[in-house]
Amino acid sequence: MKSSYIPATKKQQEEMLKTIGIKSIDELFSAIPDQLRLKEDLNLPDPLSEHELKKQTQELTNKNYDASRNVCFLGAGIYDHIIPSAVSHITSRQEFYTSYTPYQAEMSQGILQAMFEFQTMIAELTGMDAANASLYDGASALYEAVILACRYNNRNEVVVARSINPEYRKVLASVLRHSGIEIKEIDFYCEGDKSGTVNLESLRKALSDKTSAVVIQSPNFFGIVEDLKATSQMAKEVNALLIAVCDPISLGVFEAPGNLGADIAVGEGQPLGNPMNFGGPLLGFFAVKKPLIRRMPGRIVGETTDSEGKRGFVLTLQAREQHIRREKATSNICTNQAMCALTATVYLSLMGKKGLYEVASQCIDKSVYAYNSLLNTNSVSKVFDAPFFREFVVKPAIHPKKLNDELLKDNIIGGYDLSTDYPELKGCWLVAVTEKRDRAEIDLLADRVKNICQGGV
Amino acid sequence: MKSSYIPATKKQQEEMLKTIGIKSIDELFSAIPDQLRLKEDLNLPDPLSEHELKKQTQELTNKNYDASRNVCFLGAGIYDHIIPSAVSHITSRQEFYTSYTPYQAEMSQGILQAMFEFQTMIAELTGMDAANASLYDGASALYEAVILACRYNNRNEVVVARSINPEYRKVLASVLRHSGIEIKEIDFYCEGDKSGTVNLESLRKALSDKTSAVVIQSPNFFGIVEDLKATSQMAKEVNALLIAVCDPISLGVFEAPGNLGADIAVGEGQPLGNPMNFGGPLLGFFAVKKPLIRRMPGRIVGETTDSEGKRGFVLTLQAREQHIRREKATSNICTNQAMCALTATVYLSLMGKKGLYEVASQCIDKSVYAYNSLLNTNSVSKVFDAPFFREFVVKPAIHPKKLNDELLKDNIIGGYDLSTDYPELKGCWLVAVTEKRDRAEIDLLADRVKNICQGGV
Amino acid sequence: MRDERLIFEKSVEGRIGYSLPISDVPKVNINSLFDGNLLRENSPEIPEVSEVDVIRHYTKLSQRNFGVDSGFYPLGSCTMKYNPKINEDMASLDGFTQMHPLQGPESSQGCLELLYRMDRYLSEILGMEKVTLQPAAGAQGEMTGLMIIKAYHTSRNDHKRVKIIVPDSSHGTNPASAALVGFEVVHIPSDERGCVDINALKETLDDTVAGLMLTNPNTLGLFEEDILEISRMVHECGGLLYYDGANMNAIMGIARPGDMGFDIAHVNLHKTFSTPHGGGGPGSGPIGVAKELVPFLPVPVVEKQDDCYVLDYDRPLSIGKVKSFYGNFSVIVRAFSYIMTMGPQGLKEASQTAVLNANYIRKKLEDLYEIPYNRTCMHEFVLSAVRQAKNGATALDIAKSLIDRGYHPPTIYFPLIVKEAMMVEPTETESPETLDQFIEAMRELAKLAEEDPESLKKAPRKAHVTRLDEVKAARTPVLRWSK
Amino acid sequence: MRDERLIFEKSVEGRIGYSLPISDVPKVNINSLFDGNLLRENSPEIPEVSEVDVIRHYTKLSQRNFGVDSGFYPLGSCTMKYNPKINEDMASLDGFTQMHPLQGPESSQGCLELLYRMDRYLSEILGMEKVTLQPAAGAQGEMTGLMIIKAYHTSRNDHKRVKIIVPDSSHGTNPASAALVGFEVVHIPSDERGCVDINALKETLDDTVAGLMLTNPNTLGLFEEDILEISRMVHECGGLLYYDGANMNAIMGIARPGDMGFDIAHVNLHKTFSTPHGGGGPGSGPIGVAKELVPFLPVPVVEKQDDCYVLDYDRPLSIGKVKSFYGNFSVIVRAFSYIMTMGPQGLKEASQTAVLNANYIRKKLEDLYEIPYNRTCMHEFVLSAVRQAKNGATALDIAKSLIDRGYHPPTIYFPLIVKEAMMVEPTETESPETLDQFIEAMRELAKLAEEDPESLKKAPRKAHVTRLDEVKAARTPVLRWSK
Ligand SMILES: Cc1ncc(COP(=O)(O)O)c(C=O)c1O
Ligand SMILES: Cc1ncc(COP(=O)(O)O)c(C=O)c1O
Repeated sequence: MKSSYIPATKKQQEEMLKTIGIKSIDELFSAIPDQLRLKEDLNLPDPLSEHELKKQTQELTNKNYDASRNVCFLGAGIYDHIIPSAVSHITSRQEFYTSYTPYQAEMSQGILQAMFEFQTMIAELTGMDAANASLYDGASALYEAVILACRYNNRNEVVVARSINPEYRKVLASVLRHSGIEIKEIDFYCEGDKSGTVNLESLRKALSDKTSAVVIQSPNFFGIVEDLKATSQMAKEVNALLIAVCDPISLGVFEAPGNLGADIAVGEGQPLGNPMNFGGPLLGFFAVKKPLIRRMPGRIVGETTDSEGKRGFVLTLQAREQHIRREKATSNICTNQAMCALTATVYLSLMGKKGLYEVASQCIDKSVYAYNSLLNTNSVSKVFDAPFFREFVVKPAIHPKKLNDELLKDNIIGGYDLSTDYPELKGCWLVAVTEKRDRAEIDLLADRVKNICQGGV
Repeated sequence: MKSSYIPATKKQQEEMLKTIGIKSIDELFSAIPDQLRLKEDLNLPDPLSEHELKKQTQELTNKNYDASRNVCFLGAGIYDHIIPSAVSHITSRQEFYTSYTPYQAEMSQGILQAMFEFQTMIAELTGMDAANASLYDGASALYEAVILACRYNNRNEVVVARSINPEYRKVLASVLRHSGIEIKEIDFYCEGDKSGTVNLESLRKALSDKTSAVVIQSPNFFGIVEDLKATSQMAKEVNALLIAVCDPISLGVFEAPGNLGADIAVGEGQPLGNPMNFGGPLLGFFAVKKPLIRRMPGRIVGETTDSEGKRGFVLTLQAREQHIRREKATSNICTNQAMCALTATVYLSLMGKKGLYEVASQCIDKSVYAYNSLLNTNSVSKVFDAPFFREFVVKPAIHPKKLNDELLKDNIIGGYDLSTDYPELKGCWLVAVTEKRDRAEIDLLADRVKNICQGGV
Repeated sequence: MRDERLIFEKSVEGRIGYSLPISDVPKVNINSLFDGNLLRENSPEIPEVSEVDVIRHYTKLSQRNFGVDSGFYPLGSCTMKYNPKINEDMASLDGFTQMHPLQGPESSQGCLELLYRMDRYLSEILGMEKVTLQPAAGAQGEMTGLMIIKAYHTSRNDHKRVKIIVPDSSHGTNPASAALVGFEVVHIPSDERGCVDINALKETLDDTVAGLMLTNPNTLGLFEEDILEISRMVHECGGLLYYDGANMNAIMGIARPGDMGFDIAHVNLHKTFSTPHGGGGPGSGPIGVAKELVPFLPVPVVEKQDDCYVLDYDRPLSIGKVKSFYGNFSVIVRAFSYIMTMGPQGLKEASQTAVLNANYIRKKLEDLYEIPYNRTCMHEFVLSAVRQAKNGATALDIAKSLIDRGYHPPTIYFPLIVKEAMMVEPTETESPETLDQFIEAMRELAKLAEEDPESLKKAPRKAHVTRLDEVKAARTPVLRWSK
Repeated sequence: MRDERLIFEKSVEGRIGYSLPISDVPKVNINSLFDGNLLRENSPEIPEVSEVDVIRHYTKLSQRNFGVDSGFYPLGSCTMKYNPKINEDMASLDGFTQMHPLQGPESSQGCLELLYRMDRYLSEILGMEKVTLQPAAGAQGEMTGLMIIKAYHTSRNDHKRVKIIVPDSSHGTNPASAALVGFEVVHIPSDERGCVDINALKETLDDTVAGLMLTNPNTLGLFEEDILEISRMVHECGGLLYYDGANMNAIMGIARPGDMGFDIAHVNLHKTFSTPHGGGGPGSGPIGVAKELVPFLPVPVVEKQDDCYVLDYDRPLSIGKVKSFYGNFSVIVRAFSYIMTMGPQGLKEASQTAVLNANYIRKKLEDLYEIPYNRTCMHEFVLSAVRQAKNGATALDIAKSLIDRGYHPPTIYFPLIVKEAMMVEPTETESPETLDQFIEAMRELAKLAEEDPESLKKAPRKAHVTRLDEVKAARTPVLRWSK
């Protein structure tokens, strides 16, 4: 059957061929050496109709345990927050999602203004002077930040807390492998009231006049809020930049990194209204202090005026970008994550100042409640002492992997098994509790954990 | 908590009160006698947040057996057809669904043009000269048609085939009860090669110069195609009008009632891309031959020009309507089913001439296959002989109600139990098979019917 | 932007926009199965276009339309409030949309529970005993209510009651519905305060009166202060009171038709309960009735038996059915979501704010426009452009000029008892800033109407078309495209 | 229409637009739990608006944007084809959107199966051994491919290969990606036919060359006829060939990069496979590699073991990770749906039609515009407005004038080797009627450029803004709103 996506009819195509002056479509491909021309159809499944596709795809989704039918306590960088219904009613507007990079500003004022608003919100949240219009994800935002730092101060060592998201550390390591930039990792306190936070003594020792930047995450991967101020002071002492990896929801209650000495703030914007989507697309955000503005990677929208003096928005500072500067560009990024940024913008508009604070504080209330409930079962033990945001580490009596397998039977998606990334945290379990969870769900978790650990079912 | 749908803040409301010159909102209600003022809150559940509503509503839907998770062989006037994905992407456009009746034509050209297109499509399908922009459902379209006919020729008897949808007959009966219009019902042949069609001898006998209109449905409630031509000739002989109740999908293959002598064509437009929605909203369509145009009920869109001569569309012939003519209006309808009409318009545009034919012919192929498969099980027996469209009557070895209960356990929604409406068809089962069903589903049905009827499970 | 052809004018022979499974059952020869006369001779002129064509065409049409999401829509009597998005999501769940109405109660408990609960909630809000959700819109609710009135009197062998009284300010559907049910319609005038003229009513009342239809607040946006007196009078003479609920948005949680003495009341879910109006519909017009009228409700009635919901058809006094199945279910789902998210205080706050907003605009326009019944109004008020019309700019011209300023105009020329009427209903979902901007626009237009009335006559200029010729459309009707 | 304020400028203190459950757990005293220094001193200036405000604001913004659904969007190199709606529906299923990436394979078999099948399908389409879906866009695919090239040479202890060759017609991401991975970039010129200058290439090739990046058809829309010779040369000197798949829409089912000799190829799902571009993204840039490069692919790799899908992290030669998790999953779902509904013939038909459409426009414009390399093109072609520019109307002016006529302009000033370049890519989803209308507009503009070039300089006039001052924006950057 003819595809309903290709409007030209056979008859029309005949006429077009006539206009071009050839006899068959095949002639159009005569520049392709015959030996390269496929003689047979690609080996792909026969086409499905919409209805068949729907049925088959539903069969695929039925093999998944998703968070609409299961209660999710998994976080580790991607969070199951409440997403207001209005968000997708905006992002599904065709004029937005079927457009592309606003190269032609006059017919793209919608997305340009929205990106300008996004940049403003990110700058506000992080306390920075400017933000770009998105990068691929938190991990790529981080490598861009490190590259910026090293080019900026012409140094080639970065000091990275091991308490940042291991996924980011892995990406950083592979992308920088051949760049000549060296990564020094800093451990975290394992005991005491600062346990779970970056080891400041080790950090101080690692710093030198070769240090381009210090990378620290707060709340860190264990959910613990770091002392950015102390870190930034140490960085300043060796004239290194501070790169803060931050969580946008937490910035509803915690001080902005920009006010604590960070030079670059990056992070993952998924929690701002973007579904988890099995990990993609995500939303890298990137904000800097003034001196670094012209070195930012990615698209940036700026305000200007039209020929009649009316306010308007355009892509700006393009001289940084690859399509102009080629190998000297600040980054190679072209296609970015604009729709995810739009999502975040709409989400934040809906939540407002007050709603964002409410989400953040409910995350605290509910994670504290879950932490205490779990400890009360006597089936898990304490690991760290410092206060946390939305996420915490405990050590269950049985191995996290086994525990998660059992919990799944009760439609609970358990926490993250820290064994994989932190040998020193073998058997530890990272549990996330967002505002979306209610008491009954948390109580059920505690109850099931208790039963499973105590050998009951 | 304050509702996120009410923007005015407390402070703003204070200022507004000041402007009005009063102290409290309560004062605005002083015209309401004190004894009528509620002293307590309404006894309704406390408000839910979006997330809670979603959870609770999902719990409700989980108690339903819907046709996305069950295979539907139920029809009887409402059909489970394939709905192209693009349909809802259009009907969910806010500019359409948050608008209302296009009283102000200049800012409503979108819906007006779409309704003009709808009218054209209905007129094309039915072979009539004009159609209106929708009525509530097939049943209300029918009572409007009967009322029109009686007012038109000043007679007060209508002759109605019993083989029309019983739901329509019931509505017709109750609405006309006090109108002075008398309904004469005509039976159908129970035997022979015309079995299942209207009894033409009875029909002829019922006709007289009091007969305002003959009402016949084709395909009728049993899925059987009636001989409209013969009926219309009889009606003409006594100068009565012919009102044809028709199915829009079937008109892809069957002759248009307008070409067979019908004066009014009405029917249910749900099969044109509208979900079943537990029976509502539906889409009544209404089309007439020229002499009746100014007597039509409901909204009608007409073409005109603007002050610069450009084509445009307006609501027209409003002198028929209640807001102008009050008790002398052709109908009381005001709010109609515009979105369902838009849905049908988009559906038909997507299907096109060829797609509509394909749907209709697949309905025939698949219902014939199902009919034969069921008969082959020897667990059901033949009831009628005439060829059918999409739907047929058989008599299973066990009672339809019992059979349906068993089928549901295999996630099959069985056919309609005709016992309720037709004592003479006790134990008969009306089975619908649309283009959405595939061979495997039909085979499963036959297999299960066989097993259940033969006492197996 | 330039393209305004009809979808038919974009058709190209052989082009397709559908995607259907290839049939996997044997092909039937239709020509041999059916008599040739039954089969279609010429295909209907359904356009042949691609999915791309369809999406672009109707996307473009949507852009030529104005909804509440586009801006302020103070169309009086229609309650064009904001339609919360979560309600749309709930109504589009497969577990609702893919339900067949004849499945039987066993497999549709979720739907039935929702209908049952809506009956309970609406009964509470209206102060009625029981609600039927069957009517598809307000007008069908009226028809249903009037059928119940008829059935009630008939059941008492009271056959002389052939009249329904409606005020001259009433909506056209009231008399039209009464006529449809076979009643004689008697109009009574309004008094100088814009309310039912009690003396006129008294004179009309006798034993031929089946009932009175009233909307309260009435179409002038005024609360009928004598409502208790009115209902006493009507009841005393043996008639029933029907409440046209189009204006319920003024009084949710504040007063109830049942308490006022009404025996039957409809409510427009598409107005008061925030379900979208969809370019004209669908709506939903449930009616509630007082205890003695419950036996007459249409069948089926949803009942709760233990923990199960059932459909009760066995109701000998029932008027029967007025519509297929159980009403506009998916509209009811939206209204259900609305009630659930608003709660009792939320509904009350909605009405309070709607009334506040209307009075605010009224106050800010009373110096420039004539307001015939200028006192505290409820959720809407009617101003008159007589002053402006004298100078050459009618209510219609002002309306068309509002279009150029980005507003949907108010309802004009209704109610019929006010000359050059403009009926303004802001609803509670509009912000004070929006109200101020609208007020500003109306004040500007009043000024322009004085200084340059001609300029208003040329409006709209910024819409997709300039002023359309309605007379031409009606005189030589072109109601469909032809090849 | 008039309102173009920023959302911040609509903020009103105390107004809310959210709906959250009331917490049902004990409230924690944040101030006593956390050190005061850690807590926020001033709230961020997130706007305080209602749901109504948000919906209206962004609905209005959407109306000021132009997408493929709005009309023709021949933005060369970007393949702005129609995005089928069913793909959006599939991507928005809860069973996909609500999946957490770290759940583990047991509970995500549906996702993993889809990823695995996409690997297989794309491998077949590209003629490669295996595909990773991790890269988030074409540029990240390039980076990944270049990392693999580096890893490959390093694994062979071949450390002197520091150069990547790119043609001067290449896209900016090619050299930028090479630089990011630490390569030295060598540009080679195009020959008079617009193809790689074989002699120049020969001169550049030596044992310091790590690889060559090429897009084929190239950015002029021309197929590199000598591709087999080129790949032989590069391979002979020990380099690898990287295929920039941005232009795959020309050759699906017709020829395959793997067969041409490419060792690595990316494909832009957001171009060739019809996933929406979303105002700039997200995209997805999977890369396929030849057999000997499979060990270097990023981790994890999705493998099938019996009937189960697993994530293989145990790959010692892997370059590691380039992005969190497994790629832009929901974009991949859309591309999967596209492949499943198109099938092998459909994909081929898409490419054939895309090429036919481009040649049709080229033919119809060649008399009025200079076409530097005017021969049969593939899915796009580049014309030059030099003739018009001489008269005062540049490619930019023509582009802005197209806006007034309802078209998105072609890509302009790229590739850099063509002066006043306009790169036209119609794609297969445009009808011949649309092409004809666009051709008409372009011809009209050529005429206007001759007769009245000044009028083009004033364009656009019908957009929401007139021509915007980009210089001002860059000179004094205002990158955020401030109170
Ligand atoms: C006062 C009044 N009564 C009745 C109706 C009729 O309601 P519906 O349009 O839902 O049939 C309306 C609707 O416009 C109205 O405003
Ligand atoms: C030829 C070419 N190569 C590479 C790219 C980069 O792809 P992406 O934008 O997906 O990163 C593009 C995109 O515009 C392109 O056109």
